[in-house]
Amino acid sequence: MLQPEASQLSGQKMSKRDAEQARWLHMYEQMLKIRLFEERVNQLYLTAKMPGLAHLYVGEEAIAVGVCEALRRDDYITSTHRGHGHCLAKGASVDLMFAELLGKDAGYCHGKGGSMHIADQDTGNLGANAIVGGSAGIATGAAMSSKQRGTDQVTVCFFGDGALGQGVLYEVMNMASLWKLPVIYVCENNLYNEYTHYTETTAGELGARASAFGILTEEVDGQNVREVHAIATRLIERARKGEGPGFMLCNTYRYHGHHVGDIQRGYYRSKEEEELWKTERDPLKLLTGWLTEQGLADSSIFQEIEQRVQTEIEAGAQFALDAPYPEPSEVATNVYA
Amino acid sequence: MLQPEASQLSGQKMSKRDAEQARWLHMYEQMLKIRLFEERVNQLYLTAKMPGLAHLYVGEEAIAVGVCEALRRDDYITSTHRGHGHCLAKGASVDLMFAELLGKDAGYCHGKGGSMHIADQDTGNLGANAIVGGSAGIATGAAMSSKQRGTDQVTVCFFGDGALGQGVLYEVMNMASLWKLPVIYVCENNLYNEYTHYTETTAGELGARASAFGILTEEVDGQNVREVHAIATRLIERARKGEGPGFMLCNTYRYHGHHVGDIQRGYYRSKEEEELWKTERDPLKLLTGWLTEQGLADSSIFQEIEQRVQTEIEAGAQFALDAPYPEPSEVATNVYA
Amino acid sequence: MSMLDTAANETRQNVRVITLGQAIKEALAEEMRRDPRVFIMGEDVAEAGTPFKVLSGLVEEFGTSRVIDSPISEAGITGLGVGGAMTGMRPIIDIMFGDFIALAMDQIVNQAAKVHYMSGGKLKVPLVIRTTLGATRRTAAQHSQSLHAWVSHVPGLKVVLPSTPYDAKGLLKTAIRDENPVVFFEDKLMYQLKGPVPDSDYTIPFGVADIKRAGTDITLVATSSMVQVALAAAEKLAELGISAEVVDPRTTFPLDKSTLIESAKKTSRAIVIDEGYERYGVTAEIASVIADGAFYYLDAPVKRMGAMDVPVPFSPVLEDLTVPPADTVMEVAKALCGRV
Amino acid sequence: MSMLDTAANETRQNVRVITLGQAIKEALAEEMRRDPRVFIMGEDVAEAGTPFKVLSGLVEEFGTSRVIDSPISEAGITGLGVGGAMTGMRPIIDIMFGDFIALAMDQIVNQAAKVHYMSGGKLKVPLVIRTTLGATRRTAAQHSQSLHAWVSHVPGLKVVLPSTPYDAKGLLKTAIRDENPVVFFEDKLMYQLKGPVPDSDYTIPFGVADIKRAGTDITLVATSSMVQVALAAAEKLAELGISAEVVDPRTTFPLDKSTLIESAKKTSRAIVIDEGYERYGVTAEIASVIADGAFYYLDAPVKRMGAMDVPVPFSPVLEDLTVPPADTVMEVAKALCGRV
Ligand SMILES: Cc1ncc(C[n+]2csc(CCOP(=O)(O)OP(=O)(O)O)c2C)c(N)n1
Ligand SMILES: Cc1ncc(C[n+]2csc(CCOP(=O)(O)OP(=O)(O)O)c2C)c(N)n1
Ligand SMILES: [Mg+2]
Ligand SMILES: [Mg+2]
Repeated sequence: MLQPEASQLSGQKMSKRDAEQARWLHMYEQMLKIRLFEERVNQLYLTAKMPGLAHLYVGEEAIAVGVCEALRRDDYITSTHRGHGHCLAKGASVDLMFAELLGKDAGYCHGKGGSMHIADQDTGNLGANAIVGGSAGIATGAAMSSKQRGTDQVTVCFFGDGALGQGVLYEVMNMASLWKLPVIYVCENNLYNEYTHYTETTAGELGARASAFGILTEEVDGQNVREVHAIATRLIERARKGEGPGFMLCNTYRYHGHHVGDIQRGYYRSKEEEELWKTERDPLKLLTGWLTEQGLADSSIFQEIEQRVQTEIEAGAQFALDAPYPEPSEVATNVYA
Repeated sequence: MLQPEASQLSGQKMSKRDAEQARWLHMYEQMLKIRLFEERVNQLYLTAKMPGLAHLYVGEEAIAVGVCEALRRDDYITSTHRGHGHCLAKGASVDLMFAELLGKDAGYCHGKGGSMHIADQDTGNLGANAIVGGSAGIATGAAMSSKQRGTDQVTVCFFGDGALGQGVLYEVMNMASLWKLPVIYVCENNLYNEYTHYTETTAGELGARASAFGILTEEVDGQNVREVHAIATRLIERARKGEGPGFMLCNTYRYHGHHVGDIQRGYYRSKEEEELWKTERDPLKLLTGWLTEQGLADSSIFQEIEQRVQTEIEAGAQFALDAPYPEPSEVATNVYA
Repeated sequence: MSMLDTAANETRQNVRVITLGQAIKEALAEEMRRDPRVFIMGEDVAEAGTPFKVLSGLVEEFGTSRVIDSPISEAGITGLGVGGAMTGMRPIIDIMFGDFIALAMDQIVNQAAKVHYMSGGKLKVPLVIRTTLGATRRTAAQHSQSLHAWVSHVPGLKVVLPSTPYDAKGLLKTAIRDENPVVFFEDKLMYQLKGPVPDSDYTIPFGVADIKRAGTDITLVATSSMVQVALAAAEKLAELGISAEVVDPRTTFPLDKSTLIESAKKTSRAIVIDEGYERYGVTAEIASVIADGAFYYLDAPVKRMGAMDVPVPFSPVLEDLTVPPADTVMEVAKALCGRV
Repeated sequence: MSMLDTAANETRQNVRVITLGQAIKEALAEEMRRDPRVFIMGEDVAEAGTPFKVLSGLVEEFGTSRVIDSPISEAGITGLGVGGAMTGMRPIIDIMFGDFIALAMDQIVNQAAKVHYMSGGKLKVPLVIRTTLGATRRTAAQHSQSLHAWVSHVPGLKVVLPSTPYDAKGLLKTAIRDENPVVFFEDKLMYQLKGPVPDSDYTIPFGVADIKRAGTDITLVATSSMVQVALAAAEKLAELGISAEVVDPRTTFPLDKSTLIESAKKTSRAIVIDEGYERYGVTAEIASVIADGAFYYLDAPVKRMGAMDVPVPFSPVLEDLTVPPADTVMEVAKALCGRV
């Protein structure tokens, strides 16, 4: 969804060029926010300030942002164990997310969910899910519900290449296609299921697994936010019109380990491979490069944005670090509604 | 596998034409055996001699026979709730099957399994399964086991169109393709999942669901035993050579209700549809027609076969009716090996 | 008919004798009329009305948009139910045979049961899963299990086991109006059981056991299909001068511990009867609750009678041995009461 | 070290102190060397050696044809395991987190557990499913459950819960050599627990409880992760002059009822401690077995201490409240012994 300032702009009679500029700068800011948020999470882990582990989204920012910017605030998403990027892209605020990651009462789930279970009704985030493929049913059910309630909301289901191993995904894609449900399946193929290359676990054509069910399927460069956004917009508006589900196969890469503790990666992937993606295929670099090329922005603008985001991240982290833990009595609340 | 008399024939230097004749007459006899067995089961139900229900295979005989005649005795099959045809086609004997259906101790499973759970190690039948799609894992695991043990056995997994709704099928097809396992998935599309037409439950192209995983997929006229046998032979020998799994989408029809108690079928399918299949697409008629046309057989031969089979069926049913029930103490045996 | 039941007064009027299956259908129809968010999804639920014919007629009144035939995808339809419940609908998912919940356990336990808690109370899952239990229908090991112990074990779920047409209607309405995931088990053989049911609207609160027969000498705690068995045993015991009290918890969670314990304190003897496998089953929880709560009042150990710990065999002569019959319950009760 | 253990004598020699994780790996390696039919399949079991690193090194010795990385398909790989076991192999299926057995329950319960019985004894399923249990690792509600009660409930399955490196090696070897499906639960936090383990070949029979500490005043029955908690509590109780006996059933099925009952008869008091959800959990079965079998010897009701009946919360301050600590066990024991 567009942020306030941007929507104002588009409200006024602004030149197409200004609108373009505003839109892509906003997406740049969103991607950078995810990048810096995750780097800060990693610090919190390394300094033993965060309980447990976290699965960082660094490198994949263009997918969450390109897709979520094509959604309305009242549209739904479901997310994964690698969910921070999806939450932020759908509009979650940095401070409440940090608070959740630290198990504080101020967090989105009062500290009960943590990194793998952040949910935020207000922005239509039905929750991250720690069961691989576990949210496919929820997302498809939410899409069915929008249709039943007569709204034109669309639901996006984010998942990784590993989720293609889970049978329930095929069960629900079948129903989504049968009943033309407004759901978009976004597969983030970052090449690995944990520590195993997807080619060792995934036979045949990935995209064919969705098109077999009669679902409109597109393969996408997941590092190019403009391509992601364009294709997402098309599939989402099509679904909104009742023309059925879509599937986006996004090729991408995670820069860090499977989780923050996965430091020694040599046995499953090479430094060269990591370097190649970081230098040649970085979603932020690709966007800044294009914006500069087009004369839509220059380094001063990027610096200004970076400072704004940096400040927000630092304030959010500090807020979370200072926030109190939940009361012990909270352990027994919210078991039943 | 070929029956004794037939294999003797093929043992001798017999003319190609005689071999053809022997082969197709044997398949006719096998199909007729299934047909008459099932009609007798229906009688046993109608005369309240059989406990519970049974799902009759009448109309689909060409698939079980065409496929199983392409298998060796030591090859494996897994079957479904509609499994009598598969068991007989793989070589099960009529008397022990009737005994199992009546819950007698002489039955294949000492009466503990019944109609939906007949298994017969000696003929490589790993068991009928009352969970739709429930044997897909077992079949694929048996194929993996053959490969691990270094045998060249092939496993055939029979299931209905309804099983395409079960996620586990996609999970195991993925592994079968990844590891080139010698398994053939045989989907018997008889147009209905119980009382619902498959088009109401199954989106997209059925065959594409298997080819998406890189599995060689063939659509087959399930009423034409010669076509079923030809395609099955090709896929099975290919799998035996280690060239990977196959998928056969067989179009067929069940003449009776979903189970013996399903008498009023008007609300889900028409008398006309039933009549059309029985008159135009009957697998037995199609084969006898062709044999006659080719001058490979005439009505006297068919009558002779029919009498032989009729006698076998009647003797088998009588054997089962006279056989004793298991001892009460049997209830607690075989829980653990 | 507990005084706690709502509309207990009106229900005094217009009471018909109908089957448990009809009571289920009536509850569904009334709730679907009352609340447009309620819908049913499952295999062969529409024109077929399920293989048990319990839903016959509903699709004619509510149409295929509210009585939805699904593919054979237990995990998938349960997942759709969870997502629908989280976003404003009140789905009722029909799982034909209780044995098939094994296919949907991740959706039921890791998703439905935990969403409310994991979200810190922000999201909720008002979902009903209707399924079945019970053996002796000659359908063998994969169509005869009573697996309610599994879901009773899991925080976040509520579990209902009606034993009469009256309870079935009132409890199902409560389940549909509950804000949490509820698993509702129906005994396949009891669908034809007849009993008095008001045609008016009433609900029965969860966590309130019902004394199906009052007695003083021994407590028979029985669930679902075993309530009729316990009542039959109580009848036989009466002939021997032993007064048995039959208590039906009606919900395994929430569990009405105090009523169970009070009855056992009064009679000082108890047997717990349930059709699930005995080992690590529902009888273990209830027996240990009573043995603890009534410890200083018990004259004999609490006995448990569940299904025999074997896969359910097909052969009738074997299958009938796996479920406790009234005679055996009577014998055990006699022995507990020191009669031989 | 029970006298029943095979090779109990040799095991007197060459005893090293190693971790439970190392003991597991040693058992697997020895069995794979002994029997070419044994293989391991699961997610990231090969080069990664599982996220817990328990299998590190096995693929180097046995190769990728016997230590097989699978897709993320818990139901599928379990199904393959069942089919392999039925046709001459002895598969060991690795289910990373116990919470994920929810995805494979149909394969475990409707297939693996029933094949032998349904086939009238003709087919068998020598399958081992290795999985984990235990909370307090800050991994929240979907990665912290202890769901062994589910499988303990099901006839046809055997269920193992090792609590020491010695038991882990001996019990895992027994599981691999068993002709039936066995579900083997490992506590994730105990992988680093150290203890004496013979480097020789030995097995520990199923259904034989082990007295981890002898005592006279109260019996603490504890499983898996809770054995260390019970031992710590016993230590504290000793300081108060209360002699606690710690009994570890080691397998929930087969269950060594007589050892549990005899201990309770001797001490006349018992507490059952298990990390599964308390409600309808393992503590219920064991408590009711003792309350029944030792009825006339008990001076106090049998108490149960399981995990709190809530989804496991992420926040450390909350999560730590959900599992019984030694101090609480000690307090409950003190109260049972009439000390306040
Ligand atoms: C059902 C299930 N099986 C296994 C796991 C353990 N696990 C967590 S993340 C992961 C890999 C997921 O890979 P992918 O879907 O590609 O997502 P990515 O981590 O690459 O973003 C696995 C196996 C799990 N959480 N859920
Ligand atoms: C997992 C599961 N869900 C539901 C059922 C109930 N059921 C038995 S047969 C059947 C229909 C199967 O249709 P199909 O696979 O096409 O086989 P057919 O009966 O047509 O041969 C259903 C839904 C079942 N046995 N297993
Ligand atoms: Mg990945
Ligand atoms: Mg069919």
